[in-house]
Amino acid sequence: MGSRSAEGEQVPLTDEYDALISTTDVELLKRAWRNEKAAPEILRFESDLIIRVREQIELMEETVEEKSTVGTDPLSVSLYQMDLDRTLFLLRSYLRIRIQKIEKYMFHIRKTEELWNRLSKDEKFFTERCTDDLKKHLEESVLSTLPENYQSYERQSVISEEVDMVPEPRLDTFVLCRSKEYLTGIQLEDGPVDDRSKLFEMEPDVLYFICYKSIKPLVESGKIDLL
Amino acid sequence: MASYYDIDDILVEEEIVSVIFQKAASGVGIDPSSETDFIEAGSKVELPFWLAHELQLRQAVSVNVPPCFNQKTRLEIQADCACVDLRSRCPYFYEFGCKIAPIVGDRTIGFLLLSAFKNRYKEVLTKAHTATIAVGSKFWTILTKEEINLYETAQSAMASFKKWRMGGARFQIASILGRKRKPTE
Amino acid sequence: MAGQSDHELSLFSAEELEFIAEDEIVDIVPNLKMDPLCLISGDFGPFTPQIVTQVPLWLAIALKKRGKCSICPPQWMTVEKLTQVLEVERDSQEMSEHLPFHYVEISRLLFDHARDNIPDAYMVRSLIEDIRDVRFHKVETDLEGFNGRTIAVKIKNLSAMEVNIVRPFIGRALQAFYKHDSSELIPDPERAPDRRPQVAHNAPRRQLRR
Amino acid sequence: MSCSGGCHLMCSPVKILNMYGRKACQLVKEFASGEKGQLTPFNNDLFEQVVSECSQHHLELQSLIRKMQEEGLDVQTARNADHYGALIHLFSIVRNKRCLTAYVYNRAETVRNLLWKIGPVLPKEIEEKLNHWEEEYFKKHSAALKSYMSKALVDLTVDMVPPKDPYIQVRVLEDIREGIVLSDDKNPNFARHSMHFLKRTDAEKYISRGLMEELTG
Repeated sequence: MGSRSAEGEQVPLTDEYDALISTTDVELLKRAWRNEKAAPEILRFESDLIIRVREQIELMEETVEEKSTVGTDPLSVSLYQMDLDRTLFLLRSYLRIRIQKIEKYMFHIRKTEELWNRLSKDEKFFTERCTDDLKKHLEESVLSTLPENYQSYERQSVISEEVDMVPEPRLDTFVLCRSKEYLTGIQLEDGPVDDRSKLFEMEPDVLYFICYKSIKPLVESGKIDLL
Repeated sequence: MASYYDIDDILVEEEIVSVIFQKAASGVGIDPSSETDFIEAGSKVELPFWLAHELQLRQAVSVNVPPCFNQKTRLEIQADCACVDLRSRCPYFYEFGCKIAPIVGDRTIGFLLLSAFKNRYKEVLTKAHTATIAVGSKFWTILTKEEINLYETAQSAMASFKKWRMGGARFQIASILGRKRKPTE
Repeated sequence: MAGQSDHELSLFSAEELEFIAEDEIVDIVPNLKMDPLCLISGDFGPFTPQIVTQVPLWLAIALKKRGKCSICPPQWMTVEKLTQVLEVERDSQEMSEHLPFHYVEISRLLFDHARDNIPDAYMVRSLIEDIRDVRFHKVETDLEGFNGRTIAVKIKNLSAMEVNIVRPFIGRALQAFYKHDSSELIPDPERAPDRRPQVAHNAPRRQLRR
Repeated sequence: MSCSGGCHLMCSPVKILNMYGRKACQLVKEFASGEKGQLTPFNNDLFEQVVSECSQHHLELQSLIRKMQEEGLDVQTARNADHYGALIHLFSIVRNKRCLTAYVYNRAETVRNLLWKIGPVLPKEIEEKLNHWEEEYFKKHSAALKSYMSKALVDLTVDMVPPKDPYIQVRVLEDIREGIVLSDDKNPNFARHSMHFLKRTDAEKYISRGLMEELTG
């Protein structure tokens, strides 16, 4: 899908470097959170980032603990606490959205290698348990009461040639997105015929409503942010 | 089928269509008034879309264009699109149209859906953002399911913005408990 | 639409947008002395009475609530500036680019917590509401202009809250347009066949055998 | 594909074959008519009727096939009236299955969401709307989520709304005697109408269960 290029719009290296060092992990987490929230499918788990954020949270928890016992002024303790709370919220919300997506599309995620590989170890374990539980629930409440050829939770009947009962996220959902740089040559191959042949351009910092599947690779590569 | 469990998708397929049986079928219970359980080839039969569709795929029936997409309805839609009562014609007008078009092989249905939607959604939008429509209003009675969804989507986004602007408690009782659990005074 | 994606999962609440806006940086004038704060979100301070310093909005509000600073309203939040913006908004069909992306959230936060730091607060507030109304009308007019053949819609200069209000509607409407496009409904014979492989005659066989 | 035999149209009366799948559709409609996120009691009666309809279709399907076999036909290739009759029964079972599973599946989704909205302990008026299997499922799913959270070392059932101040003021709406767990190990007396400053994340659960309300301003 979508050949991506940003030729001719080279950002000077120094700016990029500046941007890199001035971006805190919380900013990165906020970005991951927004992308995850806006994307219809589950995205790659940001494992390194989450490890770093957890370390910072732990460190801050210790700092708050320490400061409140040594009698630092309550004002700054509560400011540290608020900063901690904000980061914790982002972490919780990020993990929660992922868990809720897993709940919604567990069978699909479980059987799709590409998606399965995006999960963290804990999420994989959760997904396995969830699918077993829901499968069992469906079997006990309905499937076992049906005639023999219709008892699968994946296929409507034994004549189904493929898995045809598993709900999937709709990748033709329209999402709101923004690019940091000038992007050209985005191919809208799934669009209506009139648009399909056209290459689409995105101006930096302008918002677009666009069909998720047209920009999926650009979201995955971090060129486009969802919001 | 990605939408296998989708409630609306299931209900769309319950729409009745009229078909002509190209093959005979035996051992099936037709309407109670009928004394036979045999459908002869050439019979005109009304059945739900889900069944018509499967039989059509196996060349057992041919499907007629449903009345909600016939010439008469089209003319009415062209004449005064925004006021046509689509709901009584088919509450799932658009979704049903999408499903029936490939079956009856009629490309013009797509254009009909598109132009109907284009003309009607403006009305929905304006109404959703300006006024609350009274429950009994005529406006409600002519909208299809999707149009009502669209209206409610726009309304609830606006309502939650207004609620935020007013301020107040950020934490609230779960809506599923909402009505029941009032403190017993 | 049947099979429409679940909206609850992919929506931002107004409170979440406010949360994002609380990271915007503002100037404050502290009236206390306090060591620098080394926070996860960055280092701020030191805080010295009467010396302007820059902090995120949430921090400014926390200090303000406890009477420890006054907040300098952003430059765009003056009667003069906003009067100009309102004129521009009224004169043009386009959205002006003079207001920050989070102007709705920022102004509400400042009115709630730092009203006494905003000169002519009443005027400023009503100007902002007028601007918001004018802009929202334009958004609606724009939305009415969708023609159904769009796969991407460019949104210029719409603020975070404004776009969030219309997002569910636009998303749904665009998806409907996309679906109803006739070319999608009936595949061209020349193009790839229907992706649903229906083996009309083979399918029932296995079943009927038993 | 348009109708070729126009003359048939004229002479044959319209027949109706819409009873199949009717009850199953009622079941789905019942779910659809409920408010989103709310549960109605599991309609066991209707559910069982649809299940037995499936068995009935299956019997009729098998008897049609037997008939074909008795007539010495090759069931695989024969395309007689019995074949098409059998097909109709088959699709009816498949349709009924879709409605039955959709009813259970969508209810299961609502049941899972209870966990996010009111936590692992269900009030009686909700619990009595679940059937036996749903109660079991709710317990198992709660356990799965709990196990994930304890491994991930983070409680995902709090902070549903972005944080402001660490403490909020609440009023107790109903006497709370048991199971009070606060993060600071204090053990206040939550008598009805009493007011407290609580840690936001502690208060959140009580508020969503309707036991406290947040006071503002």
